Amino acid sequence: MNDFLGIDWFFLATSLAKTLGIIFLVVLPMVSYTVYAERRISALIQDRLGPNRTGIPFTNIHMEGLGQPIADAVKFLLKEDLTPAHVNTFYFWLAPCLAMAPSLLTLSVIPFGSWLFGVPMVIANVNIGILFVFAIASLSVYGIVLAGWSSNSKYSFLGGVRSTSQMISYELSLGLSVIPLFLLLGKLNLVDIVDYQARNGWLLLPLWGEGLTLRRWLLLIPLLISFVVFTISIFAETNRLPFDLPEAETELVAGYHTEYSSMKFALFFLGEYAAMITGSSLIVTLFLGGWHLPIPWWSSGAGFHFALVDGAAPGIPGILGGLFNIATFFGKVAVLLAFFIWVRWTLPRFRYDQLMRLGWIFFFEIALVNIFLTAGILFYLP
Amino acid sequence: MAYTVPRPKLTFREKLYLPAVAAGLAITIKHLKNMLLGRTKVVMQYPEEKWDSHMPPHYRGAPTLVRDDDRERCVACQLCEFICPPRAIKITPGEIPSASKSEKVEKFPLEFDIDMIRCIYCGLCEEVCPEQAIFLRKDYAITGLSRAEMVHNKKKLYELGGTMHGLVNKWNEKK
Amino acid sequence: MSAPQMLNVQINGEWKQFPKGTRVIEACAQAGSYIPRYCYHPKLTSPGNCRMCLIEMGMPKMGPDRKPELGPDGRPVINWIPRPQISCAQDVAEGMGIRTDSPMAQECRRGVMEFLLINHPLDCPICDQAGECKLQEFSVEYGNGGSRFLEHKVKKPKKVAVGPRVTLDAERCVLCSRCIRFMKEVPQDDVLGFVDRGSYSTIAAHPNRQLDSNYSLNTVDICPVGALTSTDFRFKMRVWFLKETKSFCTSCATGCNTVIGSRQEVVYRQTPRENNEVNSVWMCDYGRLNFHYLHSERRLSRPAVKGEAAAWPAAIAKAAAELRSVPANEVAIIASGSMTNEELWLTKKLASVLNITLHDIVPHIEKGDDLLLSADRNPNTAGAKLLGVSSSKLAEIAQGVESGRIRVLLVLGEDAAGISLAKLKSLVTVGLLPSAATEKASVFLPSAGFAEKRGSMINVKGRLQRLNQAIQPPGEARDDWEILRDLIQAVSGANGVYAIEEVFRQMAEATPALAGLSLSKIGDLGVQLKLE
Amino acid sequence: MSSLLPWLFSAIMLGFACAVVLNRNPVASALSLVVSFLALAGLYVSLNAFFIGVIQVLVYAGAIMVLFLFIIMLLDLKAEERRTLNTTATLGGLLVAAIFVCELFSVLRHFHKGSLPFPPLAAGPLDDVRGVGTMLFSNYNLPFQVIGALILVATVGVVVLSKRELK
Repeated sequence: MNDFLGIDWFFLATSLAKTLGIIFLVVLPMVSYTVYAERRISALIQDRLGPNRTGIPFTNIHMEGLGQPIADAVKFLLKEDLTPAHVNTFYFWLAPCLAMAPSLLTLSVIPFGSWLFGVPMVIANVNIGILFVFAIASLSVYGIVLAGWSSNSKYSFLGGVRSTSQMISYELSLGLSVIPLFLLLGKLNLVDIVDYQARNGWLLLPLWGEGLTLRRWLLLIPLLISFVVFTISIFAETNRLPFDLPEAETELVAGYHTEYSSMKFALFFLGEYAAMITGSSLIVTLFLGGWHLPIPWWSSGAGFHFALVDGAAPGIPGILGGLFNIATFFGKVAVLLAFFIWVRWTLPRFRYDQLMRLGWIFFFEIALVNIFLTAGILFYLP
Repeated sequence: MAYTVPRPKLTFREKLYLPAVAAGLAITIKHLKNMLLGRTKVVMQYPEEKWDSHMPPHYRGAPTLVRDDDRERCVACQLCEFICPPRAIKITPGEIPSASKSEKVEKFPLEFDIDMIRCIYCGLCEEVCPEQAIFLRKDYAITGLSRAEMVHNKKKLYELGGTMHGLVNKWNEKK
Repeated sequence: MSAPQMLNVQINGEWKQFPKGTRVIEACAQAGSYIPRYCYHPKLTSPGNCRMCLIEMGMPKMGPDRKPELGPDGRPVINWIPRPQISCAQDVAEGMGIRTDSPMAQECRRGVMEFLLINHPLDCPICDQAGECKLQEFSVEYGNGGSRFLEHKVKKPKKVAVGPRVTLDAERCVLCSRCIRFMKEVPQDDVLGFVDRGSYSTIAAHPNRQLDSNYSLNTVDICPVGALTSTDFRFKMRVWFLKETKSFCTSCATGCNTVIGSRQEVVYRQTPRENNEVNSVWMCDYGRLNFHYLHSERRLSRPAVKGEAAAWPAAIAKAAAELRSVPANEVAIIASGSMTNEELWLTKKLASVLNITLHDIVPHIEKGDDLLLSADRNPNTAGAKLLGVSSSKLAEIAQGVESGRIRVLLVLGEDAAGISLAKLKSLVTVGLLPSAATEKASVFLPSAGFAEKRGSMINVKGRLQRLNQAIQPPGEARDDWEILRDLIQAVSGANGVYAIEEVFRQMAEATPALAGLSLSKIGDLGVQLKLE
Repeated sequence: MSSLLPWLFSAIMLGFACAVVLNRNPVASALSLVVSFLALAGLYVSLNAFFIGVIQVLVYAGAIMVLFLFIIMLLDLKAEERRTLNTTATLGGLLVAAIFVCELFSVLRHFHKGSLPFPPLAAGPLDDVRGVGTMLFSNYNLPFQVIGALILVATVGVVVLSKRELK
């Protein structure tokens, strides 16, 4: 049964379950509630309250506005779907789909947990995981550029063009900033990277395993630089403030999705927040130990050490551990998302030339120098 | 003449920008913290809490017409229509029929419409009115489902305005 | 005629020259210091009873040789009269000195204003004169801020119908007697006068008489306050809202110059405008009130084909088809003497394009008077004659229509003129209001009234005058000249003209009497033509 | 089914390659090319060459074609669609294609089916990153460096050419 028609049915079924589970049970609710969190946190930062009313319909139960994302979704579905005259209809429809798909696709190689029921908690364990992420992420620009172009509107077009150049520019520093990691680890596989961190300390928190050596602490300097450049580039890639030039509303109304309404607009919206989740997941996976959470433990045999929660353990402890690891991963992602939101409501927007200068002259160079720095450290302290 | 705005010379620390960014983040998180702890209280829960009781006496809400004890005060002089900056007021004057009790006033508005979509609540109509017939009351939540509903006609304006005693006694002395 | 003798007069310290016979009040106005007045009116006699125009005056100081003493500047030294003088009943004299703004003159005005306002009801909010009221204006300029009068005000009759078209509010009256003098001097119907004495003195009509002259509404115009108001205009609209369009009256061949007061596409009133070549400053009540038909409920504002509403292009095409459906000698045009020159010119052009020879205007002769109302009630008979539309063939047309020889008739702005239309194959009518002709019309085209269009007309004295557009035609109604232009275009296929200026230019080129003129050159006061 | 995928990807690739040539709209052509590249990447992946496949997407679809599209969108597409067929160029193109097909057949004619067995493909994922890297920096180090220098020269050339007009 497992090998009927030359297909590994168990693999197919678990992959499908993981895919559907991660998209519909985790990512889409997370997107919705990120929007909610965005609104609440922005409100609190600005001494307001934000949506705090929507609860269960037809009752007086408020639930602090937790029903708001559902209400928003219903609203998006019921709004009139406008297609302006003189747009290129086919591409106008294609663009939102292209904007949504890549961010979800990239999630497939990210290990969001250790093991559960003996299944690795990653949809596709690909050797070149990080490259796959970059490849697919680079496709997300098509959605934006097509949206801008097919809308046949100045604002949209300018937004699309800006977005394209911005994303292409920051892909450089994004790609270069992670090279020190690979110099250190010699691997592109994200599962292996997380495993390494679980064993040897997070890349930014080398506290256990081999982390206590001088080499590891020296390497923390380039890794920290990598982390900063990578995080900022993710901000730019996801068009988040202070890099939201493509949709700078004071200049471009709403940028590339000016002409979109209803569910098509919602797809862009979802795509943007999904990209945020993907970006946060990547940061967590690469620098912050992925699904791993060190638990201080004391046992008479080993003395004080950090215990590893093992999802692969047999029986109930394994299942609980696996669930714990998944929760850890998404907890870290949530914290990062909160950071994204926090930054957005703190910093003003860059001017476009400043943005390009920053990308090409500053981060690109820093990432490049960082590679040499890492290579030097690794060469002298092998 | 072109004037070049002098840019301040930045120190290295300032040029790094990161301390400034951190300071900004600290400010915003402080606000967030104070809101969460309930130390900041600037927001009013609108439909439950309202400004009504806090409203100062000079508050400029919706313009309304007021009635004297036995007659409508407005004599359709159309000064408010003239002064109204957004041209929200439209009056059709008419003559009071001879049989009426307030015949001596001679003139009254047949129709008096204020388009509340246009109204900017400036209060010039109240200020210009020689008969003290138009007052800005404290109603501010003017809503309607259609444009037509947002035009307050004479009936609605008197409903909102109510009766006011005293002030103008000039017409009582008329023959 | 020799030039009038010029007299040297000192006004407010400056020496100026005025022709002999100039009134002091006029001389001061020419010198730039307007003197307030109520009773004085340049077209009427001066009784000097309002005392508003009081000034300080002086005559040259005479030396022992009976010659004026000269001061250091070589001008006569003026001997100022210690008491104020009225300036409206006095002509200028050689060496006269006038001070219009001296403390005494100012004090006099303030006092007169206070007296005039003692019994005034202060009901400006309901007074139709508000906004053009001299009492308001001079009170602001010369009066006191408040009243010192503590006693009860005198009550006088209000809302008195002194005539069918004029309402009197005696409380507002300042007893200037302008209306009395007007009725006595201009229409020479001495029907008004003062009754009662002292504080109770009021204007009233003669017992058993009414102010029912055809010129009664001029008293409303000249009344400086809100005492006399037009019953027709009363409480209709505040005057400051009215857009003033200079035009002229089209109710008879005189063509009195008017100002049309309109607001938001509604004409509220017509008032006469000074043109000493035509109407001085007066006009008759008949012409003044003859504009309500523009806003009649019966007004037709949609083109119709056989009584069914139709779109303009279809209606024009249908009308053109009807006009060409029979040989040219079976078609006739009945035009109107109330059409403008431009429209008549295009009518003539339409006739010549279709080779129609039978065209005429309908005469409207009624009883006139020897003042302003002309017996010819067509405002542009002279224009129709000049442009050759009028041809005394009306009887022939009527006979032809009734006998059935003429099968297609185009009626422009007229009724059927008593002609039986039963035998017509088709009838094309252009007009404003329903009539026998519009009811029978195969094609009806709604056109614009006199206040809704531009154009020129020639009055009975051969004066070319210009209509200006005050309001837009209602509904789908269009300018007559555009309708005629479209008809010509539809029957001939040639490109039309696009502006009424262009029509006038073509007409002026083809008509010697109009040579060198254009619509803008006519000006507000018109141009006298030399007609044979 | 896994043997079905290469056929599917090949069909998509060829179909969209034809669409690139046949489309009148340059944007449609460019996007067809992108899809063609993606299918090609799929082919690589189905051969277990993940690295090549991903690089195909990353470089061609993700970067080069975006820039292409970028430029195309600034053009007047209506004028492009109105352009008539250039007969000489079309005939020339067909001729070249025909010659190529002939050459292909002449080569294939000498290839005897089944005479040379392919070495079996590696089972499971290849460590192709390491393989490609080793290959590039050992056997083909010089050509690789030369190409690097060439691209650098090209980049500098572009900057020089585009900046000249600004002076």
